[in-house]
Amino acid sequence: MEIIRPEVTTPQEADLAEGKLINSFLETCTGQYPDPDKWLDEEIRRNVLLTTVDAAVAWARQRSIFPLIFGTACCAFEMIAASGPRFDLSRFGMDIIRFSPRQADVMLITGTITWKMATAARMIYDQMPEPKWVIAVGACAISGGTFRESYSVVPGVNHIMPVDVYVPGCPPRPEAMIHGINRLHAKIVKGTIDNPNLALK
Amino acid sequence: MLEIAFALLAITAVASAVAVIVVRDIFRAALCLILLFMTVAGVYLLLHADFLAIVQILVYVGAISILIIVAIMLTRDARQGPPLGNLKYPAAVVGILLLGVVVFGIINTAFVIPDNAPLQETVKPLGKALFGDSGYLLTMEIAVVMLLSAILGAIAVIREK
Amino acid sequence: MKFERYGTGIVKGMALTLKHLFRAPITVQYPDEKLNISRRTRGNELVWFPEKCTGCGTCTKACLQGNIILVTHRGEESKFIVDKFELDSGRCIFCGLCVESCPYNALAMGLSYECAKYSRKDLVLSKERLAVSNDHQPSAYYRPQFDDQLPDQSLLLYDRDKGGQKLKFLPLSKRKRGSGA
Amino acid sequence: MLEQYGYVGILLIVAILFTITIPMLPMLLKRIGLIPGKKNPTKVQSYECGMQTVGKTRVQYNFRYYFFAVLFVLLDMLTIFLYPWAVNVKELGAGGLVAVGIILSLLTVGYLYAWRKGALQWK
Amino acid sequence: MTLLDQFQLILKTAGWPEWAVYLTPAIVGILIIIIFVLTVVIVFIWWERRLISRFQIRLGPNRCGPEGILQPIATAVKILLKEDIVPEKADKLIHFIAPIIVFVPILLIFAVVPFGEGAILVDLNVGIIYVIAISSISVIGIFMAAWGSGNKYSYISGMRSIAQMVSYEIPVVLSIVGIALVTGSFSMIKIVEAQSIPFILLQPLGFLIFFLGSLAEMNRSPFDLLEADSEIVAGYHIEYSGMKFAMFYLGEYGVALAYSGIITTLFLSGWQGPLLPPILWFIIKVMLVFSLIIWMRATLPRLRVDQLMSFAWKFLLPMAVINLVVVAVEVLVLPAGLQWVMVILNFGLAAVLILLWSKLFTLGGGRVEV
Amino acid sequence: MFSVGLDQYLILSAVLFCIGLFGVLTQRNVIKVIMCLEIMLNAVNIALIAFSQYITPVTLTGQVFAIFVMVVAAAEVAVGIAIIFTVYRNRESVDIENFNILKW
Amino acid sequence: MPIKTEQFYLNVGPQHPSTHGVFRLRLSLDGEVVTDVEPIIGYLHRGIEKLAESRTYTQIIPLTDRLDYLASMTDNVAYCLAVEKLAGIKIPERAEYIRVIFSELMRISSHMMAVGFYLNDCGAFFTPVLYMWREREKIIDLFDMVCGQRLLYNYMRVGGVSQDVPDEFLPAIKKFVAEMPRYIGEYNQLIKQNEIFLARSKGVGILPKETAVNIGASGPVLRASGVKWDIRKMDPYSIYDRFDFEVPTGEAGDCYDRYWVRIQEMTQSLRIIEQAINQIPAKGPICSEVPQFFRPPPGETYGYIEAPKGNLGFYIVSDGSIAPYRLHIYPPTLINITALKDMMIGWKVADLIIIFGSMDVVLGEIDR
Ligand code: SF4
Ligand code: SF4
Ligand code: SF4
Repeated sequence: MEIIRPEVTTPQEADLAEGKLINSFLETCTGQYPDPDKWLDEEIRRNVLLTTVDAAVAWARQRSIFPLIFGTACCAFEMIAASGPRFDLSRFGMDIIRFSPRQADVMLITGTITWKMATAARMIYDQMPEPKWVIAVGACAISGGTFRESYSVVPGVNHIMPVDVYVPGCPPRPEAMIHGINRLHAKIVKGTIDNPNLALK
Repeated sequence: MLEIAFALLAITAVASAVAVIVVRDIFRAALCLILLFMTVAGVYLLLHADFLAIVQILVYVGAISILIIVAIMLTRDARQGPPLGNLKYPAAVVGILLLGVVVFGIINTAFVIPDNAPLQETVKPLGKALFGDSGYLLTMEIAVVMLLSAILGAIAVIREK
Repeated sequence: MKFERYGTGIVKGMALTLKHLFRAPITVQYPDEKLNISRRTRGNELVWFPEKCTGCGTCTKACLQGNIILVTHRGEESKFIVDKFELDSGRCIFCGLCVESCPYNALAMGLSYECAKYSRKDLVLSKERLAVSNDHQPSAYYRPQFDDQLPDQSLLLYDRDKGGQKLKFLPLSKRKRGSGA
Repeated sequence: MLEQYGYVGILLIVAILFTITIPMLPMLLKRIGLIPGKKNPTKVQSYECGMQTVGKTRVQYNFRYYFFAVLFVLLDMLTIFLYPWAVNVKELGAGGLVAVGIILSLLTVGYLYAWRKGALQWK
Repeated sequence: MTLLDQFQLILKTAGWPEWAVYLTPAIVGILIIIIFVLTVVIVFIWWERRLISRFQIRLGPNRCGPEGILQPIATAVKILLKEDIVPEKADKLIHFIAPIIVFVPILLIFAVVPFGEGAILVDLNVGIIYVIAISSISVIGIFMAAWGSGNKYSYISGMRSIAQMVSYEIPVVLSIVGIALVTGSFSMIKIVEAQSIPFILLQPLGFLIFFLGSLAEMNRSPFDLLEADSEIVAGYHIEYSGMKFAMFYLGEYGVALAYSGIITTLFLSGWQGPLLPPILWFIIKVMLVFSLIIWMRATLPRLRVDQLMSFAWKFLLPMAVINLVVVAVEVLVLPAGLQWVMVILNFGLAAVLILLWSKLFTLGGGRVEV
Repeated sequence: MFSVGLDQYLILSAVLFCIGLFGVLTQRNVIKVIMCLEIMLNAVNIALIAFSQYITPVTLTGQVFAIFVMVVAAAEVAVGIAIIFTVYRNRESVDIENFNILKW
Repeated sequence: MPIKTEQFYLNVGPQHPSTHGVFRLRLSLDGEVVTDVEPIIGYLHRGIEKLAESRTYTQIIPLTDRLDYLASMTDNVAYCLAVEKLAGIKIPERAEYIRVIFSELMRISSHMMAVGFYLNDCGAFFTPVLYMWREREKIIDLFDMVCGQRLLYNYMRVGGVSQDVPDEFLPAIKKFVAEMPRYIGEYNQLIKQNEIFLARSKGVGILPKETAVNIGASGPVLRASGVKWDIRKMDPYSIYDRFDFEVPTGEAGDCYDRYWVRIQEMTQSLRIIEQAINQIPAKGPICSEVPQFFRPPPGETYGYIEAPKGNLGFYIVSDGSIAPYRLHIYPPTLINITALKDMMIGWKVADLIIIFGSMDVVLGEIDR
């Protein structure tokens, strides 16, 4: 579903509009986005001519990821720990943390997404330029975790956006996060220049 | 070469000057004005006035246009300027008449043009002209005093009471 | 705000950062070097000992979100036979309450943390996946009996030994491992 | 001298060509389908922490430092006089120094006046 | 005699037509400059990321090529193939041309940076003023980006860009005049040749002022208000994606390179140095200056916009004026051979002035009654 | 191909001047009026420098004058905009109509 | 007369680098000056209080972890104390000491994050955070050693703690306590006298003493305003009366004081830990007998402690079943941020960020 935020001029109108939006969003997001895992078995049909180019591009995409840390709760701190001095995500070229979605490649959903936040999350996801990937980190992002029964929590971000890699844990260790990112690297490498985001195939 | 450069600069200058007047969005008009300033700097260069060209960019592009942008930001409903006033046609007539007279004058005057080679460096001679004994010192001081009074005046006028 | 310190504060700070420039980085190059994780790690998978489990179901009750799905039927001698023992590791918060509650020591926390998956389905761990095996080892969380089989945790506190030598982080394969229970 | 500025002109042209190609390139690549992505209404909304923008964006801005802007223009103008003097300082000698001294003292007067009037104090 | 002139001479003796004699060296020189700039910018990006990581006791990018040197290239390729978004609120034309306006002046600056002995595109008489003039165009570009994006954060950032420019240009200009007093010329080559003693020793105060001013010009910490991450997310380029963002990103390092080069030229005696070839000396000094900038970025918090302006207007400007007057008197009074006296005098002066002025001025600012 | 001489520069200057004049007379937004004034001053400067180049190439009289014109321009803009702010504060408008009556 | 300006609304948050999670502020700006602030919370409302009503007393402990996730151990302690008070359970001596040690370690780690991110908000490019993160990693290693998790520990149990500390724990923490003062000195050297930092934080965001008391602020925020109030001293719970420590206070109540109080509290916590290590009984039970599905007698109770962020309370109503009838959490940061509006109005956007940073909020606790 597309998040269309209407033009408003006063905060009151904005709040009303937000409430309406959240409710309609809640109603529309019932199904799950399917996990695009077919590519795992499929031999990717690479264009013969473009193979090396594909490889080079995939390498570049894999090696230079600007993450958008969508950190809402506890997991975000393990994410920061992963980019901290001890585990240092920047080794993978991920040290340019972008908070503007316009420049990011990977959205790292770290933390609980409530329905109130879901519209913002989806909007930011939409605002990211292609190719983009999503990593759901932590039980809350994957499935709602321990708050799944709660009335206000999204039962898994795959209800509101397609997810490429799931990193279980509550919170996952920084190593686990790096492992998840490496899995994403492995996925990106399989992409081709014109179809980088196998997720959306 | 020179001709092409001059033609390019002249056309850009005139076009951007017209654009300043025609473009409704005042910020874009200001940008056109900046373009005009830069082309004028280019014209100065063609006239071997390199120091003045740089000063032109420094003062007009770097300072005056900033001030104009500040003014645009500070004032409301200035974004989309109002249409041209009702003086449109008289003004056009006046403008064209004046243009005709001046151009006629220019073409019919035979300027005495000495054939000295243009100066290779203008900063030093300018300094000598301004500060030397030849006599612009007083003018310059007056200009500076004027600037000072402009500072004081501006401060006095805009001070929030 | 006066500049009473004439910039000496800034200089001091910069001296400190400069000092750090010449300190060794504390980074563990994770996929190549691995930290020895804590012996009591609550890793991201549970370890289930099929032969010890009686199918009593205490663990499912202890779990705060009903995360363990246990299906049993009665076999001979009215013993429970576990048909299905499933854990949704995408939901589990690895709190360890189930492990603590298991009266027969048939459940333990795992050591593994490299569990990222490409699809949600893969996160649901079946009985076979949970069962203890050579590369699916329990940690000593609430199971002190496994303590001795696990290597010492590498602590950042002891990052350097006396001689200033950087402590080696052993690759996982080279670590001392127990053979399981 | 014109040759020198000719070089600058050529550099300008090359630079403009070069910089225009950079944003044009992705457009081209997009045309031939190498860059994925299509427009959708959410994507083109402006980013404001994932929330909606309330009210106008390009509002009249309370530019509290317009005072500085005015001062800046005037002082910038004063410094113009310093350049021709600076390269001639030895030739002009004490006379030039006095002239510049007058400029600078006038500048100081204006500056001090501005300071006293609280113009440099940004509340 | 620059290398370019020599090249022209060679071509002329080879009997090339006149326009070719004029154009070929220019084009070759420009291409060399652009390639050099892009290469050094790539090295700069890598160097900054590695060095800042080391300041922060971590490792930094090291997976991409040997020691991660290919990292910027990977970034470039990736960004090239990234979707480009123009928000609907944007002024599309301005949004498009803003990065160009930012980037072109940065390339233009390199026309007068002497990379080595004679390795300069043009040795303008007004060299250093040209740099100041040209780089003020960049500010307009930044403002256009901020305005054109139609984003509120970038709008604030645009205003800050004006505030910065308004405050830092005059002190910078005055410190340059101080140099011209000694050298008697604005030409970059003459300035380098005049530095038997590097001007950083001769005019420590001038160096301080110019350095701080150029930090503001480069939007580097502690004056990186324009893209203050923690306040206005990404500042003026918040709505830029794809290659346009890359241009801002490159431009940021390009301007860092340009200003490092200019600081090297003005204050660190440019390419001069014993033993090593000039170009190497130049690169070493540029790297040193840039490392200093990174070091500051790794340590210092950022100033608030009004504090920044007060600092410029109340601290740097009076200092610059006093420095200027003192240098002028010294140049007039002291005979040319006594430069070492000037060094000592100026160091003493700098110390005294900083101590005194620190007591005198306050940054001001604070709460506004609303 | 035409040749570029003094006449051409002067004509360019005259054209710009007249455009500026037209703008000054017709614009209703004061800021734009100031912008048009700047165009006129620039046109004058072109003429001055052209004269300087062609008539007095050694003494640079025209260039010196051009500098003074710039000084005047800067002062004019500064004061002009200061006045605009003051009027704006009271009238909340930048329409030239409000500047006709100079009693506020 | 100033120029009247148009309303300029700006959303800061929920997805913003320095709102420490998903806090949202809607600002009205006049230029860069903040004229009105509207804090909007609820973007992380997870319904913990409601969920707690359907979980047993033991199962709530993992939930309390997720309140203030930067100081989850103290949340555990607060909850367990409340339940113990309700059921009248005595806890063994050794467990008390372990609790104290961990609470204070948690305080150090939490303050470290607070200070680090505060400095980050001031614009120091991650360096202070990363330096502090190094020490925090050391603390986390200790936690990891004992409870097997790095962030959310789930270690306390009603009646004690879940497992005894391993043998290597005590030497490790001794080493930590011994070397930590040096690092605190380094932080001070890094930033405390930095002119820019002082200019940014001194006199900014003043919370006057009266306001602080009136809104019911607590923790370092209150103490920075000059009120010597610390539950560990005023109403010693657990075994805090056995330790000798001071309660650092500030004077002006500005951002700098809040920073400085936190740094000093880290030193005091170290002192407490040192004493606790010396006094801790060598062996002994660590948990009193509490059944797994434990039913406290019907009744209600309120237990509160001095958490790193202030006065953290749990109000529990029991109806005698295995789950509480009602659980209410009194989060310190929610109370503290009620003063935000007063503190922020009139400052600039940049100040607002650091004022918010100096409050040290954790959204998990505010929104619950
Ligand atoms: S998965 Fe666990 S650690 Fe992560 S946000 Fe949810 S509760 Fe917090
Ligand atoms: S509690 Fe233990 S024995 Fe009982 S079902 Fe669970 S794992 Fe099996
Ligand atoms: S670890 Fe916790 S959440 Fe996971 S199954 Fe066991 S009790 Fe349930």
